[in-house]
Amino acid sequence: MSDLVAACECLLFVAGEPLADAEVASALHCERDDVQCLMEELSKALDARGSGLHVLRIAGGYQLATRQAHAAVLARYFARSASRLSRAALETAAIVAYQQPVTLPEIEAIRGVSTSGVVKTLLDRRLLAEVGRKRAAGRPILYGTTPEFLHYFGLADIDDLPSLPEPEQPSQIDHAGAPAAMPNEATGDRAVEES
Amino acid sequence: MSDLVAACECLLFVAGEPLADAEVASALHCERDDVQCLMEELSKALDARGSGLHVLRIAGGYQLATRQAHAAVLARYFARSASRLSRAALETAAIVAYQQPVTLPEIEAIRGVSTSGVVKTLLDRRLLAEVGRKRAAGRPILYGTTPEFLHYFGLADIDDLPSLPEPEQPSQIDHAGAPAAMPNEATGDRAVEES
Amino acid sequence: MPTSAQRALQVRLPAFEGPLDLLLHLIRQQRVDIYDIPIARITEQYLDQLDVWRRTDLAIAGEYLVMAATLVEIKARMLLPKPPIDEDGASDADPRAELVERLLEYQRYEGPVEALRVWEGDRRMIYFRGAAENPDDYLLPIDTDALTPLALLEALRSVLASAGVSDSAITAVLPRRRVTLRMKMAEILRRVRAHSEGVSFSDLFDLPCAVHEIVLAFLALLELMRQRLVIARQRGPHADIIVHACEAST
Repeated sequence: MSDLVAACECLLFVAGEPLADAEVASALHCERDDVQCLMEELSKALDARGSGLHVLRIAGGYQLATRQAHAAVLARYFARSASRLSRAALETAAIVAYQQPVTLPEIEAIRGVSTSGVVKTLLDRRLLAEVGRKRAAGRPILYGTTPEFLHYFGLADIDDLPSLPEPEQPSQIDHAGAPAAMPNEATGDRAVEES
Repeated sequence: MSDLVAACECLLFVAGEPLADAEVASALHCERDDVQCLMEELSKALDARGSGLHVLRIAGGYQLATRQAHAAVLARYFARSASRLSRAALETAAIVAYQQPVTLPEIEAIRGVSTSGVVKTLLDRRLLAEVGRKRAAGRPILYGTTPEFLHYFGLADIDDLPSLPEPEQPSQIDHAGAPAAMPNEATGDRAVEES
Repeated sequence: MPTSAQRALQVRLPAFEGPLDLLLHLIRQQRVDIYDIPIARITEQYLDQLDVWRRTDLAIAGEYLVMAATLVEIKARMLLPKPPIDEDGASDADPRAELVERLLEYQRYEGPVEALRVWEGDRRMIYFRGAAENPDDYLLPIDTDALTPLALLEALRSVLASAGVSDSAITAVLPRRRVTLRMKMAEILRRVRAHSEGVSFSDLFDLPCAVHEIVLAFLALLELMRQRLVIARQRGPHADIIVHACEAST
């Protein structure tokens, strides 16, 4: 396997989601037209060694994935690890719990990193669910927590979430000359349009 | 690559955390004693195909990771969010690693400076954890290292830390003033290799 | 009359981790035997160093002053005639003994600290699967029994902290939804920090959106300005407001 092909393998491994030609090319500093060739080489190298992994071409990108043949082994592993959550998943769950309903771009803006794979995992595990569409450009999907989420975290009600402690009672008179009171009608719910 | 080795590769690929012998064995339906052998075979197969990935022994288990050689390509694409530890944090981490369980006053006695802020940072980053209370006046909190500590520094086990050097003897004065070098074998790569 | 050595020290200044670190540095720089420290000379240099810091208006941590007092005391005791060695031959009356012991103990960790630094660097050069979505890939998954409502709160705090939003009080009068405001602050801070040329206020929300989202972004901006995390500039009465990140002080 050439160095570039190996780098390609690393890139797909770390990304965890499909990578488009352009993304691969910009990371490897190679031509976009070379990407397909690199992927074919990687594919051949994996086949030749009887690797458990292969390169999938999906959704306009490339992704490293396990072969079907090993599904049973993985199912056994997942059955045992199902009770655990990754830190990324916990962070995402927390953002949704406190901010719901919330869109994927909003979650990503707060976390500062891509989060679509994590949201998918949480949807698969039924800890999150789609709750509507936001009345905004592109009408992005809004996510919220589920009854399973409450059960999982031992909450009777979503309002039972612990609140951030307020370190000190903010004085009503603000010397720095910053925010005045917020109009009351704006403090409450966010504009959600159920679909 | 045998089927079992390929299954092993898949397992490490999907896990996203270090897998202990027992977890691998139960997913593969094999003996616990066979796991090390399988991992060595997988390691060899990855080397043979010039893969960008290798098997690491880290934080008490096996995990698939990219090789250092590809760091530059990956750094272009994936940012690390946490910054490197300060010297104060490294000092504190080292003292806890060797003296654990240890209290804050004990750490401060060695460092000669107040260390509560540094300990808080290390707790927040989950590199240290509270492990109990000392049976002494005031029952001070005892701190220890976490599995995350091992993962952060790429250690398989806390016993991998080389032993703490004995205090310098009157005869061997270190005029150069350079810190004593650690044994070389401990600084290197922890890829699974030799059988 | 700062000597060139003192100037060199000044440059190195932030690197000292405390009085023991400074003392070890002086001892090495002078190439003296740690078991036979010329206490008068080292004390003088130590005090000179504190003077240099004082003159540059650097706050000196209390520990440095305590050590200064200790050094002066040892120096005074060294001037006294040596007590006769008692019958059981104990000669540990050297006033420097305790200090030397502390220096030696501190010095033992220099090797391990260096090793940790190297390992940290090596480890940052390897990546694990999914690192794209979980950049702190050393953090391990959490078991069910630890997944409590408090764990959610902790996770939320760590997200906010990594975006640069602290726990400090918020002055905006928002009876509820203070969390929402903090998250908006985190979002704005991340965006602003990613753009050195600043971000236009109107880019902080995607139009069309509800009026209260604009209000929220505005309140978050005011709060960030109050906490001096960002500054906003407006060239004219109706010009666009450009938001810049302040130099991170943390």
